[in-house]
Amino acid sequence: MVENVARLTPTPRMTPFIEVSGLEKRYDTRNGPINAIEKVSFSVSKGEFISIVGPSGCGKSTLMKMIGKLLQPTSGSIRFHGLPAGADSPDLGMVFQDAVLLPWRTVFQNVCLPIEVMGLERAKYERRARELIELVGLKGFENKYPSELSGGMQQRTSIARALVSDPSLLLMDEPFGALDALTRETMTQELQRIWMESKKTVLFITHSIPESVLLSDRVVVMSARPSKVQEIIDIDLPRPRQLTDTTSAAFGKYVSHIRGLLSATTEL
Amino acid sequence: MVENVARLTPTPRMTPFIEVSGLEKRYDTRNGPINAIEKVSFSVSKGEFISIVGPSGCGKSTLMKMIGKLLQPTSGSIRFHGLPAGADSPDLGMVFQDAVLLPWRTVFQNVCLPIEVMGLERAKYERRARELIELVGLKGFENKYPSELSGGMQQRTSIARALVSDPSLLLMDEPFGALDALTRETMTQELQRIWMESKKTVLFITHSIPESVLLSDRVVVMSARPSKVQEIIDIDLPRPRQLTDTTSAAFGKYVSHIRGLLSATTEL
Amino acid sequence: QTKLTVQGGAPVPTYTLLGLYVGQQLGYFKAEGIDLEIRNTANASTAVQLMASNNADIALATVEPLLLGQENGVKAKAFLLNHKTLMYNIAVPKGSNITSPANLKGVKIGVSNLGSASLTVAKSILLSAGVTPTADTFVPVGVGDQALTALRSGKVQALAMWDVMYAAMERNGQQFTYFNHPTLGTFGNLASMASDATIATKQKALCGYGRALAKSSLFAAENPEAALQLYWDFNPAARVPANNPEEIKKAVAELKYIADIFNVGFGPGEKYGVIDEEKFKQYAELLYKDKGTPEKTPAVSSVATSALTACINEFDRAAVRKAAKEWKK
Amino acid sequence: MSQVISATITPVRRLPRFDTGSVLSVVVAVVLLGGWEYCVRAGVIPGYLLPSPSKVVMQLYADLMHESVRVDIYYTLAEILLGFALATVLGLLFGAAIALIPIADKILSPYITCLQTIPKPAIAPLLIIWFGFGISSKVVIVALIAFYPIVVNAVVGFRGSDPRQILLMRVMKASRWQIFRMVQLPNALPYLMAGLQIAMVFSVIGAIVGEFLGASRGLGALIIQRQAAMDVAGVFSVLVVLSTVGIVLSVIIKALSKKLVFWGPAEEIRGV
Amino acid sequence: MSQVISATITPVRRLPRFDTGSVLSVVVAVVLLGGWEYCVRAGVIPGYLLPSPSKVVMQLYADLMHESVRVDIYYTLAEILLGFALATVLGLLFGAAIALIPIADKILSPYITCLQTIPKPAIAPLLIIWFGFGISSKVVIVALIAFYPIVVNAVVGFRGSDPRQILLMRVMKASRWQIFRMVQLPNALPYLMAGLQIAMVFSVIGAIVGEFLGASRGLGALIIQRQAAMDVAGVFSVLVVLSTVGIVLSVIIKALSKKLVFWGPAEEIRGV
Ligand SMILES: Nc1ncnc2c1ncn2[C@@H]1O[C@H](COP(=O)(O)OP(=O)(O)OP(=O)(O)O)[C@@H](O)[C@H]1O
Ligand SMILES: Nc1ncnc2c1ncn2[C@@H]1O[C@H](COP(=O)(O)OP(=O)(O)OP(=O)(O)O)[C@@H](O)[C@H]1O
Ligand SMILES: [Mg+2]
Ligand SMILES: [Mg+2]
Repeated sequence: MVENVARLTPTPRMTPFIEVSGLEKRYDTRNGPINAIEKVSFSVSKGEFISIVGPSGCGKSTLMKMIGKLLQPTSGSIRFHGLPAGADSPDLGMVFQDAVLLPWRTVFQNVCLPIEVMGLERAKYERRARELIELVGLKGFENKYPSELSGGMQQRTSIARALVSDPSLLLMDEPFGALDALTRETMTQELQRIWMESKKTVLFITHSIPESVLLSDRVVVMSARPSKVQEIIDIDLPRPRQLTDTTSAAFGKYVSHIRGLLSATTEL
Repeated sequence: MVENVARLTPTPRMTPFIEVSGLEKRYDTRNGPINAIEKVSFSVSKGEFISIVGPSGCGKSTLMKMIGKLLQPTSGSIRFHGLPAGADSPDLGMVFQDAVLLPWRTVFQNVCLPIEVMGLERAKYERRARELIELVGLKGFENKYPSELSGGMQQRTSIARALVSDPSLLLMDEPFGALDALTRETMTQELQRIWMESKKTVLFITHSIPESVLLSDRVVVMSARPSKVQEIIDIDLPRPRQLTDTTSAAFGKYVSHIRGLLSATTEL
Repeated sequence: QTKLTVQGGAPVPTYTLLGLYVGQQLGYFKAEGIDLEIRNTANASTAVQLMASNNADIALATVEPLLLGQENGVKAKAFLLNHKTLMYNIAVPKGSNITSPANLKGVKIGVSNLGSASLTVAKSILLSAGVTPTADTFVPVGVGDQALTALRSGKVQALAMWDVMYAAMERNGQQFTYFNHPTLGTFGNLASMASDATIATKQKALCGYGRALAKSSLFAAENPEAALQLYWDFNPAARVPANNPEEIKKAVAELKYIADIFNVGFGPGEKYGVIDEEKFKQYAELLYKDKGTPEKTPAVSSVATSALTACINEFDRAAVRKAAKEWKK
Repeated sequence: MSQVISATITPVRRLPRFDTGSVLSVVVAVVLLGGWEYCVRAGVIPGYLLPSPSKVVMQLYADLMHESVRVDIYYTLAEILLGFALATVLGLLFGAAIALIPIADKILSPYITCLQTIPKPAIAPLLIIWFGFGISSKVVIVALIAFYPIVVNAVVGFRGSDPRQILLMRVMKASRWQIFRMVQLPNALPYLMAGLQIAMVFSVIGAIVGEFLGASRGLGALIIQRQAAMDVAGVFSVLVVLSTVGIVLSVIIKALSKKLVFWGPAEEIRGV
Repeated sequence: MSQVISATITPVRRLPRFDTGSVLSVVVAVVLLGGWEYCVRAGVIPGYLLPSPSKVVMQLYADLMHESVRVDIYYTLAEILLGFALATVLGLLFGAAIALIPIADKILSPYITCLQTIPKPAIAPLLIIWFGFGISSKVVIVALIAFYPIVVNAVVGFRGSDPRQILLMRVMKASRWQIFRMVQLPNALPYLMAGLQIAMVFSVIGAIVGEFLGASRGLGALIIQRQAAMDVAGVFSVLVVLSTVGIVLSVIIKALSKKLVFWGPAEEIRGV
């Protein structure tokens, strides 16, 4: 299929899957409006892995919510192409910036929420849920409630939940923000594996520039609020990428280019 | 004063300010207890900057809450030495893992909360509040409510709040977790400056190993749950430390040593 | 068996409906071919409303709502007066220095509420004694112990209530001197009423109802102790406080007082339940005058009928007296 | 095979003139009243049971023109407001005590429930002896009835704060009172306002119950008088006044609630 | 100049035998009852106003031995429970409608307030004609009174969900009903349970009010009869029964609430 090719030859210029054009978002607050997003246009091909980086408060979460149809743009449009007739938007998995777990459900029940809501086949998807819980390192915590979890454990639960329904579009808002170095490495590698195996389209917000380079076909760099797209960088590195690749010169060049765009000098 | 010397010669073996000994914490949950902390002992000198790193869910937040007297240990003790008679614990500033803002207060009002609660001198500390809001990059957002802020902006508000009362003990639980590279660099540098200027004792939880090395006198590395102290590493690097120092060989040695302890191979 | 529902004008079973309970227990209604259902409701107005709208066949209540409801289209008539006297009068504690209605000038009089017809009657008593009531003459004090409290605490010096209420207070040791209405004092304002439609279609049943009620009233007058037992059998809740001899003695005294009120028209040559049209007219005039619309006073013929008096009296009084005498538990 | 989310800024706000909600409300009201009028006129329901709306309106007009009825309205309104105020103060005090002092919960809760379940008419003599025949006994009855919803909601509200916010306050060594005032009180506001709304409406009933026990003034006394006189239109006219009082007062509470709980979550969703 | 936070595991749990709260409760009760008994015996309060507790207890014992009183208790209890159940169902339905359908709010709210402010005795004939004389009209009156607290709390509760949780559901393209059932209903539970607790206690009053409008059975009827007979001890005996019913029912609701809202925030703080 075309998507498989996309993975080997990054940034294919096919008919776009998601087309964001002239998107603007203004929030009306008690004391005046906030222009979160000034004018943003870009497009995403089917099966692409796109990272979004940008300063805190530049509108990344806002953009993702609009793509997930959770928020109405002030102007501009978001188009989905190539969807089967009748579907109102692609099937979606989303990791919010904060975990957003239902406190009356255990870890397992939270992960299984999409199965219940979407009416998926129980036996098959519950097996998948257990696998994912193990993958995110929460084996043994299936029956704990969110208030009994650490911050990172909550975030991992929400990652498992986003993946359980095997969605074709995955929106992830700083999914690995609260994870330690080792867990983060593992999760990054697993995400890459899952993406490569299942032809998902992924939009991935992160503050870690190496992470964005490691995972993405393209990195969208946004400028400070009211934000625009500053640059879109094709990451022309072979797949699958290993953690050891991060020390390569080519990798370093991408990282320092993006870092420069964000005026950062190091990676803490 | 002794503390100033401490900054130039790291890990001074003076009479400890905080002494954690044989600390254990077991949470009782609906389905059985969770042993969060097995046995932790270490001590902190006055004016020291200590980082705590460890895998997600190993009990870092739990430890910090116990030191902040917000949680009762199951066994073991936490002693504070050298406090003025009558004081029940040192004056404290705390950044929680999640921002914990009061939704009915604006950014400014949230930052000023400790001033009100502690009955500090209005004029002086409100000026300080405004300075801190500017420092964390929230100028112009003073009158916004928490629900009108991005995730990173909420976290920055809570950092300003922890600093406003100029506390002598600062407990920070992943304060920079939701910040982009540039903001994170700035905040790190500012925190170092504030610490050096004001002789605070700082306990700092982070998932970023370079960050812990850059900031700390000592780094406490915790093992996975039920956790113990795996190793305490003296960071013997001159102060003040610059971002450019992170590229030095000495710095790199510390980073990869800690990384090795946590079995991580890279820093994403 | 004809089904008849009678709507009492009190929220719970009370002595006011004594005749119904006694007749029910003795099978008098059954003997007339009547399957009687006794219901309670908050007050006389509601009872009349339910009866007039044919949600009950008979209302056994005071006649004021019947008279005043004519304006609103109530089409019903009293066909049987159950009471010996006008139940409303003024009472002062025995030994009070108020010895005649003329002494009531400036006295505060407790009424159950300002809507009670006892107020209208009391006003009329005062006026006929030459006392003009003022705005604060009548004080709403509720009923029962609440009213007694008001009297004993000196909040009011007299009460304008009704017989059953006084009986309860007397039982509790309060003795009264009563001032009756000079002209209407002997008008029994508790009546059995039915809608015009019911009167037209169920005449036979109404006659039977009247006869049974007459027989029970006579029975109660002849043997109050038996009536009390029958009432307790019907309504065990009423017996509860009376589980010691002292209480029982008081209860018998109270019932004697009540039974006497219903002992109307059983003298030689008298007829039970006769409707005195002249008094009826005067009472209606009194009410409408007090309301401020005397011109709307309904004609007696539209609120009362004597058509059933004859058939109601067709029973053997001696047999009832004999049964009362010989009654055994 | 393609679908769009888009929007353009619409500078002109939709005029409220054709607000469907309001229009529908009016339609429903007209249909209800019309049906009622018809039923009465056609004799489906006799006039002495249910007066026709037109008759009620005429009576209402006459009543409002009548000095004495206006005094009754003020009188009852005074009872409602004073009793409600008393209930609010006591309800908040007891609610806070029960929520925050574990021993107070154990000791007070049964008495409060007990007090609440006692039908006021049953203890009318005591109430009258203690509080007199005038307005004060009615105010007490209103307060007794309105108290409970406030206490219950206050207890749940005060207890329902986010524990992290309380930890935050403890870090600053906040006093018990500061924690209460700065965290628990604002957090409890949605509950408190709901409690006040329930209490407000029950205050209206409470005032009438109080007057039923014996009053020479007020709408409750008026109802009894008119009911005894079989003046159904008169009774309904008073009911309309009462309902209007209740609706107006509860709308005020609702508006106040919206103003006070301005940070509520509902807004964000609405924008979505 | 040094201070310690420490703890050791205490394997033996403190026995509840010397629970200060319970002991204090009993002490308070004894003092109250003793004082009351003294006041009555010493003639501070006349016996025809307030019977002495000992007399009430004796009467209570006699009552409970009495078949007919036990039937009255069952009768009133049935009214309370049926009316409460009806109010719960209707309250949740209307609450959900008002909270979730903006038009329903506008159209229904005024009628609900209006219904609530009408004193039931004023429309007694209509209630009786529509719902009959038996238990059903009492059940309706209980439901009418208990309905309001449930609706108000349900509306606030259903509206109060974390908007992020609703966004989460929308991501999964959850239906309106799924969002309601899986997010809004559990979130509203603390409100609903508070509403039910208020409603439960008002149900007790409601049953008595209903019986006051006309009943030959039930505790309300018994109160009126005894009041008319000026049997104060008898009245108080019924009040004790009523209060006990109220307290037991509200304790049940509280326990249920604790069980249902198990994830509540209160627990975490207690551990602190
Ligand atoms: N609900 C809201 N109401 C008003 N303003 C909002 C709201 N949500 C976000 N904003 C504003 O929109 C801007 C962008 O917010 P957004 O959350 O999209 O930023 P972000 O890029 O995700 O930042 P971060 O990296 O800190 O999470 C911010 O300035 C914020 O103040
Ligand atoms: N309130 C609680 N009740 C029960 N268990 C808890 C509670 N809080 C934390 N735990 C458990 O204690 C352990 C340590 O949690 P803690 O939050 O201290 O971890 P952490 O090191 O801060 O992790 P992270 O880096 O993910 O924030 C976890 O296994 C967690 O499940
Ligand atoms: Mg964000
Ligand atoms: Mg943590």
